[in-house]
Amino acid sequence: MGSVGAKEVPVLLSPEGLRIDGRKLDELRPIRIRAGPLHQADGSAFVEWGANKVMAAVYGPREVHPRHLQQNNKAVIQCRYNMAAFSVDERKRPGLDRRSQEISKVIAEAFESVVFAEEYPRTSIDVYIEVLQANAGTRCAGLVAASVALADAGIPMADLLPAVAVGKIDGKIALDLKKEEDNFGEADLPMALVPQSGRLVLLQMEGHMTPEELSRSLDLGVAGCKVIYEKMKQALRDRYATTELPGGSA
Amino acid sequence: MGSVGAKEVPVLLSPEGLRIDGRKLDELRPIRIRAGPLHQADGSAFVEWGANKVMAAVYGPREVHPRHLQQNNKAVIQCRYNMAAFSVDERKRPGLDRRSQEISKVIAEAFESVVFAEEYPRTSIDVYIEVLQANAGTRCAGLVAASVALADAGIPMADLLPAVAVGKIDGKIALDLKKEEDNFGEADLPMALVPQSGRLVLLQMEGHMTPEELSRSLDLGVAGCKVIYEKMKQALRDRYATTELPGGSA
Amino acid sequence: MGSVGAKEVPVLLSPEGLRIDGRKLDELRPIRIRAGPLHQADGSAFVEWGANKVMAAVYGPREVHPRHLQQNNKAVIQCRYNMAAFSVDERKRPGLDRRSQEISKVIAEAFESVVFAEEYPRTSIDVYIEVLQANAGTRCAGLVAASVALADAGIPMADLLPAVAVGKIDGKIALDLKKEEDNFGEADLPMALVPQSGRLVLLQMEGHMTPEELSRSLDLGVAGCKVIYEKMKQALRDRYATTELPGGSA
Amino acid sequence: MSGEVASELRTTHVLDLAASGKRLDGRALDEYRAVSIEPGFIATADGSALVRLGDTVVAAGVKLELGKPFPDTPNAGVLTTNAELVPLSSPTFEPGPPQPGAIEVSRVVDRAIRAAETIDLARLCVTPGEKTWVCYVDLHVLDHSGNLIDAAMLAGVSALAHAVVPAKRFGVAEADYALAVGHLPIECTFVRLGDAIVVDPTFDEEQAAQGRLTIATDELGRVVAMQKGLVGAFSPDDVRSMVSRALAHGDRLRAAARGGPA
Amino acid sequence: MSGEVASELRTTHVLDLAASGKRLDGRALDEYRAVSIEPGFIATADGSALVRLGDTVVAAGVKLELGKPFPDTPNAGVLTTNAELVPLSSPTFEPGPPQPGAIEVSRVVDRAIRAAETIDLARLCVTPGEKTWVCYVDLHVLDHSGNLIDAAMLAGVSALAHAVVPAKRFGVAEADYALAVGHLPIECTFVRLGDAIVVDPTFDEEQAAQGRLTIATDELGRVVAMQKGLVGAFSPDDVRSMVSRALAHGDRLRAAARGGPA
Amino acid sequence: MSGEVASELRTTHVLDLAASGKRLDGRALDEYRAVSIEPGFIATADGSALVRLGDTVVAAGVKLELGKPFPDTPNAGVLTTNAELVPLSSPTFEPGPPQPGAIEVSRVVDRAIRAAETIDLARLCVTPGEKTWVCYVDLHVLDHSGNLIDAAMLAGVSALAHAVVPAKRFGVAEADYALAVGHLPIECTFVRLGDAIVVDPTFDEEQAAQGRLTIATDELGRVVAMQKGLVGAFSPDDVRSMVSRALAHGDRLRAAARGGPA
Repeated sequence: MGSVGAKEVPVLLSPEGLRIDGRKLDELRPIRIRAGPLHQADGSAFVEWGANKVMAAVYGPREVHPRHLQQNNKAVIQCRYNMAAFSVDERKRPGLDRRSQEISKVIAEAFESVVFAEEYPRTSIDVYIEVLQANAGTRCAGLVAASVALADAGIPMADLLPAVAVGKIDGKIALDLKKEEDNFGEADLPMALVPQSGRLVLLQMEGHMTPEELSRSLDLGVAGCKVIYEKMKQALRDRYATTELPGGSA
Repeated sequence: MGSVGAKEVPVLLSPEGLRIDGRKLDELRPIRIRAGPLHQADGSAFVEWGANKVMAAVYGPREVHPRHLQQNNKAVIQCRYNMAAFSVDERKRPGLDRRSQEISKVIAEAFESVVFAEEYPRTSIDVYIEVLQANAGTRCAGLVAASVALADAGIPMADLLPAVAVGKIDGKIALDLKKEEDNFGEADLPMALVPQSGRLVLLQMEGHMTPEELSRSLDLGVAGCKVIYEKMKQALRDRYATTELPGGSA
Repeated sequence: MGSVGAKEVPVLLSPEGLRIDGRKLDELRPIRIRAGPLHQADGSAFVEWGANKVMAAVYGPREVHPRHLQQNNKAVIQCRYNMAAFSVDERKRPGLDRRSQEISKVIAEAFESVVFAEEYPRTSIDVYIEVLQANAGTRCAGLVAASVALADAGIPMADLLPAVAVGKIDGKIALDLKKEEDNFGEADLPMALVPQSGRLVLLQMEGHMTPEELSRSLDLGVAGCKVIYEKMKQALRDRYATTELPGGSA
Repeated sequence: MSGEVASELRTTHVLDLAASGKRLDGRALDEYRAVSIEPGFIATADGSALVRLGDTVVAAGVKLELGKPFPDTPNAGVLTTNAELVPLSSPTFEPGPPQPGAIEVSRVVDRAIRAAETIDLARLCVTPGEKTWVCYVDLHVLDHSGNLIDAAMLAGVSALAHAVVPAKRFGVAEADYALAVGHLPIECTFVRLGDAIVVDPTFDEEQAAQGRLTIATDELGRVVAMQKGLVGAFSPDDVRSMVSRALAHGDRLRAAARGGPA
Repeated sequence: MSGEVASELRTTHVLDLAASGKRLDGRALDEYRAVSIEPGFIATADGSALVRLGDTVVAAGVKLELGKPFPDTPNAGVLTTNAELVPLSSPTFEPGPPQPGAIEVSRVVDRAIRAAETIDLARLCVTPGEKTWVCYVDLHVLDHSGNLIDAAMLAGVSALAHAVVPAKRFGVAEADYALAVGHLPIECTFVRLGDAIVVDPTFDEEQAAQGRLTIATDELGRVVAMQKGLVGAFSPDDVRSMVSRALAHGDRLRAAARGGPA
Repeated sequence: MSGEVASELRTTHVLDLAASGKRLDGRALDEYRAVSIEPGFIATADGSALVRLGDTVVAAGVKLELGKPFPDTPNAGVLTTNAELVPLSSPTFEPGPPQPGAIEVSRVVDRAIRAAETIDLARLCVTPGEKTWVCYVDLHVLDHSGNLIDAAMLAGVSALAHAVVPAKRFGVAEADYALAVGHLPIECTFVRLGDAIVVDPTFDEEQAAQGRLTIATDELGRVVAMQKGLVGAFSPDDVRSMVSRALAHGDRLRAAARGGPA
């Protein structure tokens, strides 16, 4: 969303209706997903999505730490979304700021909605997301990475969780905003879908949209999630063919 | 106490011996006490005292948190005196500063002196005081509110704890200072009384007083506490007639 | 090591090869060690070494706090090296900075290498070092003080741990740098020795040395440690003749 | 009966009721609790309000102070929203640094205020790059009986709508003046209880909920912020339906926040 | 024998002794422990003292640095008092952020210094609104054998009474000069043990105490600060009696802090 | 089989192998794992590298920002090294403030960069006493399979060797330019396994180790930093022997960090 008093707003849509990187309104940025790049984690995934680079790892089911969070009838799912100091233009102070804590919370709640947590009472399933390079849409990239990492760790889930943000630029609804579109656009609406039920487990929005625009945004996002879903499944299939490290052939 | 280098000292006593708000030296500010305004707490009270607004709540006896504070032979009494960011002229950073921590400590010790804690071993009785609007005397208003909240929660105690501050302005001993009197006065002496024993369980002082002035201050404060004691008992009697919310008819 | 852009470098070695305080290159500063100056601690020692004043205390074996650090097969050794706010020229903010945390870690590891920790499973041996006045070499002074305090507390150890730093000033290897030598010298190499085995349990270095200089530094440091070792043993022997407080006859 | 068992029984009861279109407190599924707003409750604040939403009570205080603009927005004022879920207000809150729940409340309210452009940040600037008003919106929860976000939002916009810029006290104008406020966003929160979706949940309904959705709308009929919370899921059609319901509730509540009758 | 049982037996013993006018260490009820003060103990401080009160040991260091005055007191210097109850000094202290006990010690000492106007803050100001001396009084407890407040107060005022303003080093004067100090406040602490009220409690007496009262007096015979602590209560007459005792002890201890014999 | 027992068996196995000159992964005692360095991995950083040391992965990012020099070094730039041992990278790391292990990595790397004078801090100064470049070296551990210090050092110097000063973006020059780097320090870490001393330990070897020594050397063949860690001891002769081995490994690794083949 446009910061008041910030630099001049760039042209976000060409006369031909193309975006600053040449995409059409309903076009995703290129996405590459690799499952299992890390050796210490029980499951992991690396996602390059446009100019985002996001690593996720899963540990567990394991002992709950701190102990008083332990639940007798199910596993607790703890999520930590963190941005590396060098992942953004102006260096970010290390540690979780309020934004990261909010995102960690909604991502944890999204996964609690699909993980079969009652199969592992008194344990913790820890989901870690590290944003190494950020260019709008990192929470969705993090969800996608963490979802593949959970599957890589063998955690039973109702479904994978594809995620994407829909936004509004120059008055048009557009899929998968990149940084300049996010900074100078009029709305941003990230969502995560359970493909088999068609329901959303993460949904946030900021900006302004008419109810009709919002309705179309939901449809566009759901369609985008389905494309990403296929890439996630392919990454898990490829897992058994390659164990390359992140950036190996990037 | 006067801050060095601060603004000019106002006239605190008129030629007729009246204070800036027209009170006599031994006169209290108006006090309204309501017992039980909150629904979640086990006991609560709201005190409007001059321009102070203070809410208190009590939870417990309940599990001790953190666990290692648990005592085998009695309840622990934990107190948290906190000022809302908007309760003072210059916005206060949220969270407990050193002053709040000291006040929390002396208030907790005051209540430990009258609560029959040995009746509830291995539990915690948690006393929370929130200052919403401050105008000198908030620790005494907090004690009064917390004391009524403890009674409202049904916690057995030897007695209620009325409290008031005595001060010195223009060389005279005066009851219940308001903000300007506190800022530009020569001494401040808050106390809390156990009416049935005539003993003090909270006593602090800052400024300068001769031993004779201090002696008179103790007597004046004890007399003030007795007036407040009656208002506290009345508030508890009224509890069963009304369950109105704070500010309801303010 | 010289700070870039700092004040002018003083002359550290006279034409006769003497140092700013008149010492020869292989000469230690005066050292006084007193065992057992404190009453609350299970063991304690006070070391005045040149212009350093360092107090150490040992508590334990006792309950482990926080509990989750407890080990079933041995005592944990926890070390806290702390500098008093007034111990350095520019007032230090109270609390452990990163340097103090690193030093606490390497000192704890040094003592873990000699204490017979398996004799006290499920307990903690807590080593506290307070630097009251600092003048280069405080980690070595702290190690010496803590080592005597451990012996004073009756903790079984393979050996005492004498420690000293070797440095390089004006291109020469020198024993036991004082502050100006440390600030404007070319290298600093603190070490702690197990005299009976001739092995080092603490070794750090910063600056630049050729391998040959480093080799000579190790020999010089080991020789220095042996001198200090004798003073440590003497302090423990004197323990039974005096129980004076720190600074008592300083 | 342990607290855990009692809580499970209550959850079952809440869900059973909802299945037959009923609620514990007798409300209809799309009925909001009674709202009362007391502006000016805090005399030490530059703007304030005490909001009661059923048994939920939130105090909001606005403070304006002079400070420096951010380097990257030299012509804009600064807005800071903070929510304190103090342990006085609920047995479930603990003392200590802000918990994720408190952070979520403050961020969701903050987003709505920014997106609705309630405050024209450019007008807060006194000297570009040098001096600006910093506007603090502090939300202090006193009684947590459910639906904190809506109550906090109402308290926040009411406090802003009645705030006075202390320009005289800070020596930058001859007289204080009312803070200019634009659109007032209103949050409207729903939870799923089985197949039912109910508005303005109580604490017990939140405990039983299978998903929560908060929708902020402005007086132009636009959606300005959303936040899904808790474990659970909503279909796009669920969302569309809640958006229309949120718009209706928003109009009524906005009038109350501006000063009219709720 | 567990630590808890041992501690209870000791408490009973302390109370029994007090009932017959006796104390564990043989002192009379109104007898202070031996005090020794070593000024200048810390060469890196601008003023310092090591104080021993029986087995209790506290080091104080004063540091003076240039800084900015507070906006609301542009003509005044800044005084900051801080107490560190480091875990080296007692088995009951834990590492970590300052505990309430440490905060209480620093605040009670600080209040007495301010109320007695030991330091004329106006004289610390170098350029109004711009530059002032900031005076740090750091109290470092080394051995906690009871009555920390009195020991810390003595260490603090002794360090101040011997402090030198490093004006030359900071380039604001040709030469350093002694810090001007006015009245020296002295704290005197009592605890109730049954019906007896004893002065200068040891650690064991504090554990057994049924109330603690600290009274700070200055050399004009005025009370400048008080602090009741611990569980327990005092009658107004108790307080009056302790005030006269505190004045007597104060005179003797103040001479020691100034540099005379204790 | 509990984790503790498995770990003990692995330790025994590692030590048995070492006694016969062998290692779990088949390396010789003085053999370093394969190293790969990918400079420019992070486009948002001014300099960056992804380093793989066997299965250990560390990302480093260099950021340059304008700031104020320290008062006591008005002509010098500022260098800040920070290591994040995030819980993603190892089951043994916990969320929260930096642990001693992370602090040790950052301080040891920082010391080597300073002692080797990799960056000429004087050249970072823009206006003495006013404005200087602040150089942040952030080390982000992604996979902790042993020997973090060496991997972090390699990532850090590679990122520095490829860093660009964003002078145009910050408006202090017409164009960006490459950061000038001098000597590149290389850390080389050894652990004792019984009588054997092995280079570049894996995680399992670190668990089994009886002492660790890290030696940083520069291209002039000098030792610029050392750090002994873990429980265990080394004789002076052990140290001398490791120094020569570290010099040899350093030459090879330095070429890789500069951009040549590892």
